[in-house]
Amino acid sequence: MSIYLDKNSKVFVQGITGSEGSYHTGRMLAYGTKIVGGVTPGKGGQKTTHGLPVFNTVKECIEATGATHQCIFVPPAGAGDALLEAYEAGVRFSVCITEGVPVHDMLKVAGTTPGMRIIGPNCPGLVSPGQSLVGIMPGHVFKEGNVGLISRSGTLTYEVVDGLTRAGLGQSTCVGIGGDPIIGTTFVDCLREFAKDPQTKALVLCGEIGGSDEEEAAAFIKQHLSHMPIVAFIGGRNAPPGKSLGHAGAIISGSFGTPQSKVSAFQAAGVPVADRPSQIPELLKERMAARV
Amino acid sequence: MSIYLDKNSKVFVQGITGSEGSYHTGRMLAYGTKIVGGVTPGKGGQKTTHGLPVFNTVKECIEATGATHQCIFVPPAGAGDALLEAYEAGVRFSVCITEGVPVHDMLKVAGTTPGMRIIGPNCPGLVSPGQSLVGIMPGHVFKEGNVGLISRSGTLTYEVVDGLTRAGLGQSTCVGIGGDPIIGTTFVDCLREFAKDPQTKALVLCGEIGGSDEEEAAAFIKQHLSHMPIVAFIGGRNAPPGKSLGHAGAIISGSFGTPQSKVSAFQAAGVPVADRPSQIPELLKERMAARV
Amino acid sequence: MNLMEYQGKELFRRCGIPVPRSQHCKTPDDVAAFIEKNPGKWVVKAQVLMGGRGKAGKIKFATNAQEGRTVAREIMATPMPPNRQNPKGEAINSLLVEETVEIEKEAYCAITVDRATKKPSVIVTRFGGMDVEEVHEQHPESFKYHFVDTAIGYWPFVGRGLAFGAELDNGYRKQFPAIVAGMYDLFFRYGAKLVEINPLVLTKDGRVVAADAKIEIDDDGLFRHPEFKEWQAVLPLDEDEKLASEAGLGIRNFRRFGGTVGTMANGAGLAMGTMDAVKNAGGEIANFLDVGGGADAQRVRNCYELVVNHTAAKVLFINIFGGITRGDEVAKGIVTAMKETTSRKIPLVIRLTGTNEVEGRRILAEAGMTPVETMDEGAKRAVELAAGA
Amino acid sequence: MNLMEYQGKELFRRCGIPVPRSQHCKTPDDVAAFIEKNPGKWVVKAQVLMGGRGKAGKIKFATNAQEGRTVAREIMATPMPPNRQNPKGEAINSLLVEETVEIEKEAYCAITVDRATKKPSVIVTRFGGMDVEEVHEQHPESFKYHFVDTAIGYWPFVGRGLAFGAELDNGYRKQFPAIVAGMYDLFFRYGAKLVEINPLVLTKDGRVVAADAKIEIDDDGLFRHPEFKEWQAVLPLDEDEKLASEAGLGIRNFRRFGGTVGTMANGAGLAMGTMDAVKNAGGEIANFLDVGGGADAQRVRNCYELVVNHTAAKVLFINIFGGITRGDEVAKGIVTAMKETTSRKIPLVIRLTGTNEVEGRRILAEAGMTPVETMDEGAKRAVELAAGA
Repeated sequence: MSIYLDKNSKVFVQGITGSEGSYHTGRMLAYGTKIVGGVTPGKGGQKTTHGLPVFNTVKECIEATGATHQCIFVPPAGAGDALLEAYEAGVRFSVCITEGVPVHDMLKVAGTTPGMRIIGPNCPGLVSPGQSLVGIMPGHVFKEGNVGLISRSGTLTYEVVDGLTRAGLGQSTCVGIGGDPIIGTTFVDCLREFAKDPQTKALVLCGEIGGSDEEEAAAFIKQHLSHMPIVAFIGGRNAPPGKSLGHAGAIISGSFGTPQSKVSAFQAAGVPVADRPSQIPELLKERMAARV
Repeated sequence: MSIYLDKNSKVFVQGITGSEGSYHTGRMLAYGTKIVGGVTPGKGGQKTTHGLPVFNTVKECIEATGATHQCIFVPPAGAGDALLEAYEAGVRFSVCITEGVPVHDMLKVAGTTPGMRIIGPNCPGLVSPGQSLVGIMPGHVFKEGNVGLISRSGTLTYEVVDGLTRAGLGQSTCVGIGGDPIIGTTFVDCLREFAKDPQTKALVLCGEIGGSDEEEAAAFIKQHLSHMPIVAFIGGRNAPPGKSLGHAGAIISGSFGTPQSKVSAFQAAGVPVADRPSQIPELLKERMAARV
Repeated sequence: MNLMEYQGKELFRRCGIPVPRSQHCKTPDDVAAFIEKNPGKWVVKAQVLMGGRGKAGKIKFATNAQEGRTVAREIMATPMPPNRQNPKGEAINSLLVEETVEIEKEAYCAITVDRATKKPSVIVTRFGGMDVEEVHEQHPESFKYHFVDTAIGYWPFVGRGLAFGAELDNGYRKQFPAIVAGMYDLFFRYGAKLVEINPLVLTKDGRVVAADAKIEIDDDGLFRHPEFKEWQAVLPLDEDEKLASEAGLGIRNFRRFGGTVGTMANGAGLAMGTMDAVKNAGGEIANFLDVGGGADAQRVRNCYELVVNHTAAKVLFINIFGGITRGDEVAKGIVTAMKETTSRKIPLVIRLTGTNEVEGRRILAEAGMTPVETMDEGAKRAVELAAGA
Repeated sequence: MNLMEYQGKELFRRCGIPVPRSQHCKTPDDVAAFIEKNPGKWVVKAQVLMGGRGKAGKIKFATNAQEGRTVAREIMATPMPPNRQNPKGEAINSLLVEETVEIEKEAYCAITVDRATKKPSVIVTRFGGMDVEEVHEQHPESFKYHFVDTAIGYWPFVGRGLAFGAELDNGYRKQFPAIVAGMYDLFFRYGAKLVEINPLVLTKDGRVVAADAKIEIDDDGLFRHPEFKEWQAVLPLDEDEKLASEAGLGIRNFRRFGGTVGTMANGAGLAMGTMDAVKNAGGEIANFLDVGGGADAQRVRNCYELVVNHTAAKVLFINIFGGITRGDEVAKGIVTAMKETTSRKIPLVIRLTGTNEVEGRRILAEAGMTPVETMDEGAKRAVELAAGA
């Protein structure tokens, strides 16, 4: 097993004839992902360079192909529209790669798509190694195994996975949830799934400064996953202080999202926090050994 | 039993200190309705002339009183707001008496309050005779019994009920659903409830020209309620042709809502259509006798 | 409240819906002066609420100032021809002078309120430029609908899906979603019950423009739009609407039918039922009149005088079943109105029941009026009186 | 994009949020001329993005033209005092001359994006007119929140409930829901991430007005608002933002720290991780630099020159883990950039892996560059080179 995605998941690509969409469709196919078609309005009836059917609308696409999983490569102005088109057509799993989606589009989408699992936006997608890859991650760094991974960062995720794989720690599913202010899937959402997945025996969480997702994840772990070996990492502990996002936001979240508050939260949940990505494999092995 | 409303339903009134709200609260109390309080922003902490507590917000009101049923007497501009305030506070049954609510407010309300039963707007409310009356209906014309009644009209409903009562036909619940373009509860919604109500042994439907609610009700009856004695009446068969509501609306509904299309639909469902309100009791008695 | 074409197109402009360049003119001289300054091919269109302008010869072309003045005079010379709802036709008080567009294709698009789904409905067909009822008879399968989820609102995929589904010419595709977005914006921003573009023209040079505009604003939402007051003032009312308005009633609360039995009731449903009862009793109806909720003396007097002075009624059947309306107040209203009115007297048949009926009947009795018991009885009595009078 | 007070208040006006009468002025003479024509009690406020204007003496009062000119000169004479983020302070290029209001009460109201609930959050406290962080420390219980369901949108009951909940003075109650409606309208219409009024003043004559305006617009939504271009042009960028912008990067993609190890990586997460690695290896970071997704030769060259010419870097650690970024393209970019740049040369430490890494490494090898294997190794080498250089 794995979460969200397995070898039978039928995937379609929105924006399949664009340069990024087309390129990454090829790479996903090469990985073994079951891509069954794509959508580009106005190019319905054509075939992609990979020989996949192109449709004008999501509705036509899923009716013809039976696809259930969507991957979005459309420009920022169209990403919210693509998500809602898919939602109204009945799609309930969507990965939005697009960077720069207006936050208000995501506010609207998040508030009006109950029951839809959205990964991202501004994320690298997810991989269930050996089964399926949806997104833009470099497939060759992954290896099938028992470690689940959740990460807010894109490129840093690859770094961490690379380290796990080199250390012989394969993965069940790796989810890049994205770093935008409003994302469809949080740490806790993923933790709930991993908690139900028999393949997953250990977890790695890659957080970042800002927001309070890590604190919430730590609280969830403390309550529901204290039996599982888990290691965390917080990126950006030497990051520049950005321009203030406004006092109001910080006050609301009840947290200024400092690295320290996140580290403390994880430690309080019994989760060690690695100082650098390269420490993660050994820390995880220690935890796994301790439980056996 | 009865539908929607019984002697235990705890009711609060929004706009309770306004002249209409206050007057009809008194009449409802006199009927025996369990009114437990009301809302008028800015008058929280006061008591009404009937000695009921007044609150600033719906949330405070239902927390303090345990009320579950709402009755709205606020001006048209505030009716949508009152419905949504109640919805967010957790109220799931609301009767909106207000006439002249902008149709766009109701479009928004109808689309965003899943699970809430709204009667109206622009309706006289409902009565479960002998138990509870919510709205502006004249209580003395009703009598407890086994006939369920659904009506799009206000004053015409009283006419029909008066006739039933004089003929010895008491009622289980009488619902005035209102005649606005967008209403919370349709004939079919009520039929579904009556179908489940053991007290209700017969039904009267008072329709009007326009729209296609009656046609849908007839189709529902044909499929689910063919065992029940039912009589219909269509008001306005000599009504003036109003200014056109636009071709588009008529085309969509698939029906111009003529009296004839409604009469035919009911007849096709085996439901006799009375020529005038005064015929309803005898027609209903005939149907009831035929089934026994 | 229905808007005229030039008003509708003004709202289109505000909402980003492309329309041909145009000028609203009140006189033939204005038309001539405008064309003088703006040479080109222009179309001059009567600004009226009634349909069928083309067939009535109220849309004409002009290529120079003199021609513009001539066609404008021709158009304004006679009112729109009468129909059942407008037995006197409709006077033409202004014109829209509009750039002519080279038509490649004509489509139809509307947004309206769908009662059954309780949602705004977007309707498209590739057959535009003709009467939509005709299209519906000839090409019913050409209509495509989308019921918009008001929680989600309008997003471009809706327009895109409709353009594909209705098989609009490919030239429409890119501009269509934004045009529907503008229509939806207008629909909500101004509280419209109908926003209709017929035809939505694809021009030979690849633009998509709204060549006509039909908009109905929800009267109940007008209080949020004081900016419409000015337009409201210039909109033509038919005779019945004018009379209703002068009597302080809603413009839809009164309508005449030419018979001899006047009616007056509280609530549209009962008012219609009262007419049905008169018909059933063999009488000819003089009018429909819904006196509304709070029927005080002034209101009752106005309604009485409206019927007496403006219909052929020989008797007035007043039918009140009190709910929100209180019987005692109506009774007081009737008594005072009959005392104060300076119009001629016709016999009243009064039926008064419902809320506070006992007190109401007492007040009437003290004034020497005896109400009847039921609606049917009242209708019968009224018909007899009308026949005997 | 943060707006200045006068810009924010212009949006307030468009959205129906009451603000005091005011005039935006660019010179002391403009101030004097305006007060000359409009006698009264005026307050003159520096228009800057930095906070703390009052404490810095950049808000002054004037009751006649001469006084207006004098205080305007005083305010504009020196920039805002520097702080950590703005080490040079901020120049004062314009002023807002505003009607003084008689303050009865001051409250605080804001709408912002709440990450946890994924909803717009309306925040109110009855303690306005002071630093909101201070209020949060002293009166944390005074804050009341409402998370708006975006499907339902803002309705007056939200504002009403907050006014009662936050125990705003009774004078606020009637006007408050409409003011929050205006803020919510602004929030969505212009794609704001923050709309803040502090203080929201209840005046002695019973009006409620926004005495200040703080608005942050979502940069990702700016493409929908070409009308902001003009304002964007006059907004001050700090030095780092200016440099990033000139190099064709997003204004948040570059920041300097004064150390000797330059960094450049693809993706903010990896860029932060790269800095962490340098720190862990005992080095001092020269800069943060996220090269972004598509790193072509021109982009790489710009980034290289940005680090070489504007930081104290003695070495540049380039750390690329390809995903959407393709290793071969970055490699080509690095080779071409180093060939073409006219700036001085500093040693590069390159780590290149991920998508198309084999091809990328080949390209680097052909140009005589040998990439390191891991991030830690690269950081170590870079720190050594910086120390040895």
